[in-house]
Amino acid sequence: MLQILTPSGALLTEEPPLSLDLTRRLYRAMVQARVYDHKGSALQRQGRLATYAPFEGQEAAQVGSAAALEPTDWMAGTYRDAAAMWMQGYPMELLLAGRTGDERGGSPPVGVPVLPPSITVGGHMVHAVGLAWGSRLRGENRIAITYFGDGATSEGDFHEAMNFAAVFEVGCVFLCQNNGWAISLPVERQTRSESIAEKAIAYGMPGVLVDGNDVFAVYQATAAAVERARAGEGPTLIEAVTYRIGPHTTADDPGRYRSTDEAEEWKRRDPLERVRIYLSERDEWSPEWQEELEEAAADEVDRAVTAAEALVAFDAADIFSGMYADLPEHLLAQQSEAAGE
Amino acid sequence: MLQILTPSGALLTEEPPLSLDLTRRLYRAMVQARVYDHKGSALQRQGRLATYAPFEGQEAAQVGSAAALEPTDWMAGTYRDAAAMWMQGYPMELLLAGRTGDERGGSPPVGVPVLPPSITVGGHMVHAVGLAWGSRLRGENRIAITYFGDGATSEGDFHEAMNFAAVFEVGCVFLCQNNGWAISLPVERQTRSESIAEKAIAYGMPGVLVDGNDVFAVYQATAAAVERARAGEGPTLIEAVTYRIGPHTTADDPGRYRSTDEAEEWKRRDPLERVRIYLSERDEWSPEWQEELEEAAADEVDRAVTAAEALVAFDAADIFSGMYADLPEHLLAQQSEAAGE
Amino acid sequence: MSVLTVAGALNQALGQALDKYQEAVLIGEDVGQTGGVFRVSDGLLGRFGAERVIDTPVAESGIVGVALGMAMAGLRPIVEIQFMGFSYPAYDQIVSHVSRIRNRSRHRFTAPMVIRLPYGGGIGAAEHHSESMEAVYAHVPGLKVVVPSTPYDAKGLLLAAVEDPDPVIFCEPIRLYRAIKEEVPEEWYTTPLGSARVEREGSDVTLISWGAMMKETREAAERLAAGGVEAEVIDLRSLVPLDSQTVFESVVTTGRVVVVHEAPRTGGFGAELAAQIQENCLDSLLAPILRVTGWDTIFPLKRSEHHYLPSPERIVAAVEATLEV
Amino acid sequence: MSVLTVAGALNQALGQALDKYQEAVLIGEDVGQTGGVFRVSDGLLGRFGAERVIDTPVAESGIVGVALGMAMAGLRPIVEIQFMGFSYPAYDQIVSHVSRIRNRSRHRFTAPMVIRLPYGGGIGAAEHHSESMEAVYAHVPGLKVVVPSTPYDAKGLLLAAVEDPDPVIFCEPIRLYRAIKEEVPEEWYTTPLGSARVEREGSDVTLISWGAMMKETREAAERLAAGGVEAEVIDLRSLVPLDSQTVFESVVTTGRVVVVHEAPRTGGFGAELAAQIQENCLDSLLAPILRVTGWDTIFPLKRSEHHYLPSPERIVAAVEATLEV
Ligand SMILES: Cc1ncc(C[n+]2csc(CCOP(=O)(O)OP(=O)(O)O)c2C)c(N)n1
Ligand SMILES: Cc1ncc(C[n+]2csc(CCOP(=O)(O)OP(=O)(O)O)c2C)c(N)n1
Ligand SMILES: [Mg+2]
Ligand SMILES: [Mg+2]
Repeated sequence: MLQILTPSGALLTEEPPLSLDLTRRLYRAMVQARVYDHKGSALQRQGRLATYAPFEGQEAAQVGSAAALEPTDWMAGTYRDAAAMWMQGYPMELLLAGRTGDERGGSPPVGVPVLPPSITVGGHMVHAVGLAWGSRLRGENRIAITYFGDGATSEGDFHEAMNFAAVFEVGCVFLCQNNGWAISLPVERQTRSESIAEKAIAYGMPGVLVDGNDVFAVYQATAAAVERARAGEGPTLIEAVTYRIGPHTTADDPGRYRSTDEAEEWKRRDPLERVRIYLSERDEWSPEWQEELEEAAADEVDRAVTAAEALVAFDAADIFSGMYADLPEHLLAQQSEAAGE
Repeated sequence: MLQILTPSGALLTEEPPLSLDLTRRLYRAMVQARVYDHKGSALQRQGRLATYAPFEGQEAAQVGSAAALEPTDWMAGTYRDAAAMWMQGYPMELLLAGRTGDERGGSPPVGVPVLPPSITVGGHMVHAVGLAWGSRLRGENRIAITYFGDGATSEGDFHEAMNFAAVFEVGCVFLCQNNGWAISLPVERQTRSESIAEKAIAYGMPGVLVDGNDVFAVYQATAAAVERARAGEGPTLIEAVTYRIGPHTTADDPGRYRSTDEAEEWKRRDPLERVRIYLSERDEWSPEWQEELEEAAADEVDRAVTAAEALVAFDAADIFSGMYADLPEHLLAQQSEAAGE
Repeated sequence: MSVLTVAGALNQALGQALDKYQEAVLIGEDVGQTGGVFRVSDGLLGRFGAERVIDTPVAESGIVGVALGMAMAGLRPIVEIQFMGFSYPAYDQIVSHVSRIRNRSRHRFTAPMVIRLPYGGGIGAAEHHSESMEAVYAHVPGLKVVVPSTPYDAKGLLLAAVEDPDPVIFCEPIRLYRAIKEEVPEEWYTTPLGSARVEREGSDVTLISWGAMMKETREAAERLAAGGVEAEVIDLRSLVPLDSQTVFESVVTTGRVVVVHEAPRTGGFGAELAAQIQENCLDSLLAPILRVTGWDTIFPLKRSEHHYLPSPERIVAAVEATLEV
Repeated sequence: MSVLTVAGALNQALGQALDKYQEAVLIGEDVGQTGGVFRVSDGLLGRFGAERVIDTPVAESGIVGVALGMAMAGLRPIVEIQFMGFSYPAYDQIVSHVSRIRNRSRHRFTAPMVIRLPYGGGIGAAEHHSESMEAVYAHVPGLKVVVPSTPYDAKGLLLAAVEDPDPVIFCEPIRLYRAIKEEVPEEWYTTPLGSARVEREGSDVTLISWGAMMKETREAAERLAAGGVEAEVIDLRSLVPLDSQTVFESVVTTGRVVVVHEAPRTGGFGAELAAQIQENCLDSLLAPILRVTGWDTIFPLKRSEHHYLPSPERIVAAVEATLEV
């Protein structure tokens, strides 16, 4: 398992893979993610968001991997991948709008190469393969990354996506956040393979196992996979080993299936803390800076929440208007009927 | 790749894995298969069978593996697995009846633990897993074997079947006949894995690569997998490397996608010939015996064809009567309507 | 007798089915340890153990296909797919194999299994969690399709489905899981598949619905009664087999029909009802049969659900339209 | 102009589509090297190369899902699934993603793609090779569903489907691939999706059908004419969008309707037609709308196909029944 920065902040390589500057930027992004995540659960409790899927503990896996992309690279992630998505340009307010139950949350601005979060488990990986392949056929220099969980590896579509990507040497990076659980099923009962990374062998594809809580390791592994993809050498599977500290969603009660010890144990491998120590030891972190970051992060989330909540609710006609480029007659008639005309 | 008997009939182990007696029986079964197969294509040309899927070249893979089973073990194979199926008790006349386009071909006698041949690619492997698992829950000492092709390994259902079997340690043997082709797609473009056997790693399952034209090797590998399954130690994937000498079906024209050289090359690795040499060198084969076998085989096929063709065609009411245990009213009404009542 | 919700009645029925049939198993994602995302199988893992209450990997096609294999081996699997919207990955197994193995093998192998599909909207869920696609199962020969709307029927229909020798698609209205309570007998009883229930008698118009939409239909009937219009309300309970007789008998008396369903209109099961009614009762029809349905759109997210779901108002308006003819 | 079969017209259309749209690709099992199991894409690999005519592994969900990704990246994929019966493994991709990506992203990502499904029985094929399940696609909001029955329309509708900015399920009647020939213009032309074709005028009864069943319907109309009954014959060509207007106009004149389809009766698209016709033309109906359809059974194997497929005799008998009312 690739590890570069230990939980106690020690560097295992001679040279760090990232400049201090970039390290600070990624740390900032992880703080942003942590603040967003806590706020998400809080807003759900207040009834302002529908069910929310927390990702505390997975910040490094998302931030480290997304940081290795070019701005035009495609991304297809899940309901739990907010940080990766906004790093690739998906506006935070749209992610929140989606969670308030507004379709406009699925519509990033033109130029943002990120699909709306996948709600079905497993179905979006084939799309990422098609996006990268399609761009290659168009002569564009774009690769794709797709995020998914340990549970998703059991779906048939995972298999078909991996196989297509390998057979056609598609520039697609498969980034599995193995967070230990798929709702109540632990990964040991999801699969008997030694690791998820090892599943790559079945497709003749490189598989890389990384400490998913080590932003350096995740960045380095992803950068290598992205380079390989961009060079036309085909796909890579990366397994980022991490842990879902919170419940599956705000509707879930982890007490039914796991002990709190487990989460406590994983909190000692926190992805933020090790970077904090690393920066701090190099005089690049201070309590004041931390406060500054947290405040800025909270402001950003507040701004996004305000923007999301400012969206005027759809009227009845709007639920029709996204259905086709041109509404056929029967839908126009239903639209009038719905609008009470 | 496990090989015990070379194409020229040389034994690579000190002791043969099978007695001479059993070897003679398996040779007889392979002759039966070859005769059946040629007859199948001929009957189709005469318009007496619907499309027929030849399996010349794959006799050892089917006969060697089926020989390793107990009579109560479950079997779920495909349209190309006639020899395996009748070895496990499926009456030859029913396989032929199916090919004449008669539903009764799908209905083996009670006690024959063989599903009707799967026509969809990939869908039946999960059934084999369920059969073995179900029997285990019922306390029966039965395992299952499922036959499928190289093409089927690309379907999502292959993945799900393998994963379920591994996770729940189901006594299921996955026997892939890699015959080089899925209609017009060569196996090199079906997958990028080094072998199909290697795909087992993705499920934490043993994977075994055998010379599929070597009946000794196939028998030995299957016997080991069956033993493992029966001992409750879980599933095994076996890749039997072989070749489809004929067309995909009688409707197919292989000239469109492969050279005849390839088939000629494979004919030199014929599964029957090497056993013939082996037996002959031990004075267990003679031209007279060969003639006897071929005649008996032809008689058996003729008998089966006669029986299949003797089935009186369904009348209209019969196409309803297989639908439910008790036909609901709307079907009874339709049945009368169809019968012109 | 105890007073139970739909979820409670289903839980009791599942327990009794596992009790009575040693060969019954419950299989699905998160059905064991957590008791299912809707807690419908709460407590069953503890009572029956992990051999019979099986938490599976996330693979719907595998779940259904493996359960079919179990059924052919002599078990009586009860499958839970977490939401109807996640049954589509299993559509091939259901349509190509579950519904066909009996006919394919001329009764030699059968599929005595139940596939439970929580369905329908109105709980502000994410996309794919609010599907009402019962029609794409009702069109498949070899299946039965059942939809309870009350705690009493939920138990009776589920036990009948478990007893049934053929595969049953069992649609559970999510919105009603805990919305209503009623007395449910402790003992084993079955509600026959293929018998509709006339929930309310009336002679002015026939309202036909099933599942979650029974609530709105019932409410509409009450409002109509307040205005002096007596609606007969039929809860189909089972789409396949369909109790056409009960429907026709009502239509012959009322001459006016409104069908209510949550599914999109085009090709919804309401079309089948209209087709059968006009074929059998044309002379009795005083007005066209109207359909009050979900629109031919994707089921909207939380903020717009109310624009989609048929409301008592829409039902009343449709009835008034048929009365004007 | 050349005289072409349906297969020939489709082949020409595919070639022209790949010619005109640099972003068009053809993707499926055996579509390249062999030209497809029905040879509909014969010669296209040679003309357009393996980058644009793509032979895939055996994985229908993957084919459709990857094609959707390509579509979102700006391509215009034309997918071939070998037989409609093998589209069910891709049902989830079609229903959950292809049909929805436009609405999910409010037009930001779209699926301008065609999914070609050879369908229908009558060629003595094995199980799963004779499906007519167009209704399970017609019920899915966001899709269009098209079924040509002649060489001319096959080309025109396919080119319209390729031009269409939304996903089109394109059902190709296997039995008619080589059964009829007619003159087909060389140049690019489109037949608008959502316009039915009145193939024969008549005032006594309206016969409505589509795809393969047009052959039997046409034959029935001829036999009826011989007996002095003038049937108006409508080829729907497109189920979604549906040209209801053309249907209603005919029904208003004839007052009698027989719908013919090969799919099972319950929940088939004939039900939707009956529902719409009675809703809009009840006063004009002189007799119940009858449906002549496949039975609610599995499509039988070769020896029994004739028991299942609607025949001209059954259509004529239904017409006679409506005339007796
Ligand atoms: C096709 C499908 N099946 C089931 C579900 C219900 N479901 C939502 S999340 C989830 C678990 C996914 O686990 P994993 O892939 O590990 O991702 P994580 O939630 O841990 O991030 C399940 C079963 C779904 N959304 N889609
Ligand atoms: C689900 C499905 N997709 C496609 C087909 C059409 N088809 C029939 S056989 C075949 C190739 C299968 O190849 P393989 O698994 O290698 O088996 P083989 O025919 O070589 O024995 C295909 C694509 C099918 N029957 N079922
Ligand atoms: Mg997980
Ligand atoms: Mg093969």
